[in-house]
Amino acid sequence: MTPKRKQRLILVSLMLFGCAAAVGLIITAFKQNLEHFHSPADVVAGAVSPGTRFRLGGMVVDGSVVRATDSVNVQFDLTDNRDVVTVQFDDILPDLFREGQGIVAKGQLNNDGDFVASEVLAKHDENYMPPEVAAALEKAGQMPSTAATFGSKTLVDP
Amino acid sequence: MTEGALLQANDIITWRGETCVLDGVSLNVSHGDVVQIVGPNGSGKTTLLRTLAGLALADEGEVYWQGAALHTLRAEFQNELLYLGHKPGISGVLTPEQNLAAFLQLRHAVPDQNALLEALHALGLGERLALPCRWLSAGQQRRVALARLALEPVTLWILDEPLNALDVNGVEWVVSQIETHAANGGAVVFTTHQTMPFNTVQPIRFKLSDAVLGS
Amino acid sequence: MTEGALLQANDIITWRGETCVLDGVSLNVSHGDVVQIVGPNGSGKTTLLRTLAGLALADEGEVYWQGAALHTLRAEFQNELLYLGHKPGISGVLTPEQNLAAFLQLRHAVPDQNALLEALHALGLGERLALPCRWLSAGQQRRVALARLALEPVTLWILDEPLNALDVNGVEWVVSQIETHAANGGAVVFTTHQTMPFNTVQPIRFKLSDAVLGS
Amino acid sequence: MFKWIHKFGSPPFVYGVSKAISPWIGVASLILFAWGLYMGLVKAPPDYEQGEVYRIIYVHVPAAWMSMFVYVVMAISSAIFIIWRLKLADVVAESSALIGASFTFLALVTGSIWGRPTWGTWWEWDARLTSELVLLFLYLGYMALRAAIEHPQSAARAAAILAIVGVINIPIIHFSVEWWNSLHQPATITRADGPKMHISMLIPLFIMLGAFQLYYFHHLLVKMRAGMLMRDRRARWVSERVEGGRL
Amino acid sequence: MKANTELFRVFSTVLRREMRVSFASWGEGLNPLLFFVMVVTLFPLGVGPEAKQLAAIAPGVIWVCALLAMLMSLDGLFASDHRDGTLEQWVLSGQPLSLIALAKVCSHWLRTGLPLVLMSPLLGVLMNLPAATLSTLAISLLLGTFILSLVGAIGAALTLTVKQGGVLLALLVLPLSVPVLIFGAGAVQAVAEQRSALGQLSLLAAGVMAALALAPIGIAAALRVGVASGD
Amino acid sequence: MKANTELFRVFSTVLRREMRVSFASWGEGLNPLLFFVMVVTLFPLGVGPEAKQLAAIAPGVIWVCALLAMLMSLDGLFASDHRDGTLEQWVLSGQPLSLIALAKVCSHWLRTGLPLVLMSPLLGVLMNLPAATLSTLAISLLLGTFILSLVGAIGAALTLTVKQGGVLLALLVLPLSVPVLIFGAGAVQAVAEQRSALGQLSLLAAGVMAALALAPIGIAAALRVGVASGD
Ligand code: HEM
Ligand SMILES: Nc1ncnc2c1ncn2[C@@H]1O[C@H](COP(=O)(O)OP(=O)(O)OP(=O)(O)O)[C@@H](O)[C@H]1O
Ligand SMILES: Nc1ncnc2c1ncn2[C@@H]1O[C@H](COP(=O)(O)OP(=O)(O)OP(=O)(O)O)[C@@H](O)[C@H]1O
Ligand SMILES: [Mg+2]
Ligand SMILES: [Mg+2]
Repeated sequence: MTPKRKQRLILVSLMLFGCAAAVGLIITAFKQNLEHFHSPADVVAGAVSPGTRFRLGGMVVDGSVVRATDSVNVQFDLTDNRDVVTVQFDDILPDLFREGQGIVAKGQLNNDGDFVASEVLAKHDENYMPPEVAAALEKAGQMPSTAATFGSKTLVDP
Repeated sequence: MTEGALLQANDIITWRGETCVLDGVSLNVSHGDVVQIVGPNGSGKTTLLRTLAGLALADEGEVYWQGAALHTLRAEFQNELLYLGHKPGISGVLTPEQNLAAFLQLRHAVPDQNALLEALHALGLGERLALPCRWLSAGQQRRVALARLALEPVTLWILDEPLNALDVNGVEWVVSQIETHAANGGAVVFTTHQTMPFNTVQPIRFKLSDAVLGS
Repeated sequence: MTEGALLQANDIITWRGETCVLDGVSLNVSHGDVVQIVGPNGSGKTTLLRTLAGLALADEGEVYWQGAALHTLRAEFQNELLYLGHKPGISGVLTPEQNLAAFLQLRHAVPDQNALLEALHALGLGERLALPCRWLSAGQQRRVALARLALEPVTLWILDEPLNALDVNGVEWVVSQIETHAANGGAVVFTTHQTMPFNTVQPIRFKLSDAVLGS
Repeated sequence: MFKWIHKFGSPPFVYGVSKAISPWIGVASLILFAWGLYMGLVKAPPDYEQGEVYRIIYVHVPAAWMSMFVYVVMAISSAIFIIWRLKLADVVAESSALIGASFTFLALVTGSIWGRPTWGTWWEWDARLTSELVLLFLYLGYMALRAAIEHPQSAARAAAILAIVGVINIPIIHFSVEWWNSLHQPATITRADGPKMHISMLIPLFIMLGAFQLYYFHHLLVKMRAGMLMRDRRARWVSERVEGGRL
Repeated sequence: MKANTELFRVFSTVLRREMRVSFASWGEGLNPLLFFVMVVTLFPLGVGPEAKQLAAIAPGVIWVCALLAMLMSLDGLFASDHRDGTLEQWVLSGQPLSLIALAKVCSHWLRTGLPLVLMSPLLGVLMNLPAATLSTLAISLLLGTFILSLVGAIGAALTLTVKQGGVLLALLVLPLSVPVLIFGAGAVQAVAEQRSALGQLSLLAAGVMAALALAPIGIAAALRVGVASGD
Repeated sequence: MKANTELFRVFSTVLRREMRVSFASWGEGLNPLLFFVMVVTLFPLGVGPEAKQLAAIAPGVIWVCALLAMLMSLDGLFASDHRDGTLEQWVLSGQPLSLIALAKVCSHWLRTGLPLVLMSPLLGVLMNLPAATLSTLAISLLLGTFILSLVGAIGAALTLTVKQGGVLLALLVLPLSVPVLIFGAGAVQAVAEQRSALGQLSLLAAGVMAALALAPIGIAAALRVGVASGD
């Protein structure tokens, strides 16, 4: 092998090593929690102090939504099936905000331990079907889970 | 393909804008040859030299080094090449010594410090060793670049107007370097508008006609 | 003070670092004079020319224009001066025409567009009028700068290596310009390491010794 | 083999073929557009959750897919150009940039419009959205770089390098929704276990996709002809065509 | 073995030359650092020095400023080498251009990125960042600025012959650096919000490895093109 | 009368030449504008796009970015003229150098400051600034950027022969531009808080007049020194 060839070989193997290391690190990264949000359990456990701005992710508790009559103000509970945090919000909610749906809220804790949100995001899942089909599936008990995965990774299996 | 040619250019065609600067140029350089490219200003000498060095791409035609197309053995070719263009690669913030050392170290594991100093002294830069090159006079800067002729033992020199800004002594030094190099079997391709006082070699004159007419 | 001298330098001393580059230089230039400053590389030719033009300040000594110290009548002197240095003031992004027009307009209210085009044609740039100067060859760029010799009617020319990168025709053009200028009573101070084929004038050679020795 | 590539990669041949088929492709794409829009906006049923809003899918998804597809075409032909110096490949890459950027822009705009009612925001620095924006910047950078370098050969090669470097963004766009649990929904159609979309909604989507594809090819062929003429303007086949009035 | 030391010699030759150049013109080296410090300290002046507000925007501000400082310094990365012809000589040196490019980038990072990293904790304190975030800030900048040096050098090489290519450089480099910014600022934000930053940091580390492996090839290819177009 | 038209001719000649140069290298002209837009839009990226927070920091962010954009573009103001020898020719032209310098500065402002001013209302909207403040923002920038061009040019001329004088330039220019920043951002803040901005704006206007009167002399003197030092 000529010296030039050998050099090239060394360079190429260094390159491959670099790529492999990169792939390894990416895999480590995905094992970490890359979520941008805390779960209600974190909040109840006191992981976040009041006044710190953060995102809170979870599922809207069925029947917990209370709308004010004279304003857009709304209050609801968010859960990860372990703990519950009350959220207050005074702006227009997205269309897909439903009870039982995963959402993420941005804001901070007030002194009562409630989460005051300045923004609420809802996520849509990957299913598309006509209403009749949905009704039929529901009847048959084959409806795919409507809880979009946005909050579900923080959900604890009940 | 001519047998035994060191460097060979086949039918090089280069367009710049709507002007055909090199209009089918073919050229052979063998061991011991001293080739002077001549032609008026703007006739494409610089363009040709850059193409031969593999710096500029031709639109058509191919350059061969020892029979193989340049782009197939770039590193091997470059190990045997010294190219000095209009801009000779001397950094103004470094001293002559630092500038040269960096080039030599790229080629040789241990550059010969003595030879380096000797060359700089021979070129009249002995008192300017510690001066950043931007303070040197135009001719002195050119001399720093030319010192590489004496320091890097390669086969092919491509020199674009090496005499620019040089005084009479400088010109003589370059001439003697070229003559020694050719005598040792090296090859030189160069351009200049000045007359060079060659003694032992008779340069082969290769003529380029004015590019404008070719358009 | 010599009577009738156009430009006069008295005992110019210039230090650069620990080197005395100009060691008490005195010089007289009168109408019709063609003065060539000669000396090896690094002997201080450029430094002297820049001092004469009022660009560089001498440590000691004074330059006089028509009997008065330069710094007392800068604008009047500069109105009669054309200085072309190593860097000739040609912007690479402008075309030859635009470059020249900007200089002419600074001097004359209405620059003569015809004369401008004529000069560019005479210098072989007729086909390159619309090309940004950075695309021109080294010699062509130099030609653009030199075109000013034919276009700005001033008394004193100071030219630092005007022949750099010029081909034989270019050199002849410069020579004829200098000869005409001297015949018309103008004065020229210049440097070059090349021999110039003067016919009608005999340049006065002013010799600078190597600066290194003066240190 | 190489000879074969040479024949079918030669500009005069490609020019002729392109001239012959591009009108037909254009017409076909128009028909598919009309049909797809009718099927999608009128015939397809509303969604059980989103109602009528979801119909923006018939523009959003084909545009988003095409934005990625065109970039891949551009990157592959750039690689071919760099490796085999096939000039035609460069023409393909150059002709794809602008329309690719338009598709990307369309995907971003329709996505934003769709996001406001469904998610509650026009824009979020979410992985899918950000990487798609990066794609737009890559297209723009490609075009700007080409325009900025004056020496055409250098411009082509520099732009090709950029296109190849940028191709890492494509898998990031696609897998971002899985890797980062983003605001954007996961794949509905391009998934291993089959589309999660009712067939009555799916068919119009495919028709629209076909329409977008054909439109791209039509555009590509037309632009390529101009590119080939420009590049080979000194070649004999061009002057023959010009003299024969067969542009 | 021989080939190995040969490669190392090429790398260290170029690195040493570059360090010499930057010692000789020390101002160049300080440029980005000064810019960084200045801008970050200008912010309280322009925005008003409310402690809480400052802390909220601090990770973003510091990271954006670092990115800009790097971007600015990249503009001239190869300019003077191109102007004086050194680049041509490197292309023709017969040595792997990608290795030369890597050495050049490393020296660039040593004199621009590293000072930023070292200075960042101080600026974090100035901007009222909680003490717990400072080390994350420095580490994220360490990784991030190196990626930016590598990726940015591709842009700088591509815009070599573009006169005043700064805009174009920014346009080319920004898309690739936005993720770096997001993960970098995200890591600091995460710690500020009392979450773990390990995910973001390993992504940045992955970026470093990938860029180290691939960017030099891109830079070398771009430099060849730039030098070929001459002028 | 004659002297009058002569002066005007000098001014317009240089101005026209400079505009030609910047047309020819369009990138240079766009540089600061793009920088400005980019940085301002990067902020939501790093800081988080919350409307209220953005509006609070917007005047400061926009003003700081404008200042930086101007500063960046000043760095090379005389560099290429110096390199190709045009500056020497101007010094030797026999025409008032301060007038030439003023023309140069005006052309610089026309292609860097003015676009910033024109773009600023849009960025204000993006950053959720109240509509009432937009005109004040533009006017304060109009006055402020012109001061910065004039004052900055002195710095650029002083650092002419300093290799990569950017640091030095910033050090020289910043102390003088901090007041501009404070009054400029202050004016916008005042309107946002429904106070009058007249005080700040007249101070800025006073700054413009003073700088117009004095800066050209300073620039010319500095250029002479720079050219004399040669290299
Ligand atoms: C600015 C906002 C948005 C951007 C930039 C965007 C971008 C994209 C891109 C690039 C794809 C192609 C991905 C691939 O094939 O791998 C895609 C697919 C898709 N997008 Fe969006 N999108 C946006 C908003 C939305 C919204 C609001 C919705 C609906 C709630 C949506 C629904 C979809 C669907 C259903 C697909 C097809 C998924 C599949 O591959 O099966 N997008 N989008
Ligand atoms: N874009 C362009 N359009 C038209 N002509 C161009 C373009 N770019 C370069 N040229 C021309 O190509 C030629 C390049 O010549 P080159 O620099 O090789 O000349 P040269 O023989 O080295 O001249 P010199 O003796 O002056 O150094 C010049 O005539 C130049 O004007
Ligand atoms: N700081 C310094 N210290 C010592 N010597 C210096 C310094 N700066 C410049 N010099 C020397 O001063 C001289 C300047 O010479 P100048 O440029 O005037 O020479 P020249 O005669 O024009 O030469 P050339 O023929 O090469 O153009 C050179 O010898 C240079 O080395
Ligand atoms: Mg030449
Ligand atoms: Mg000289």
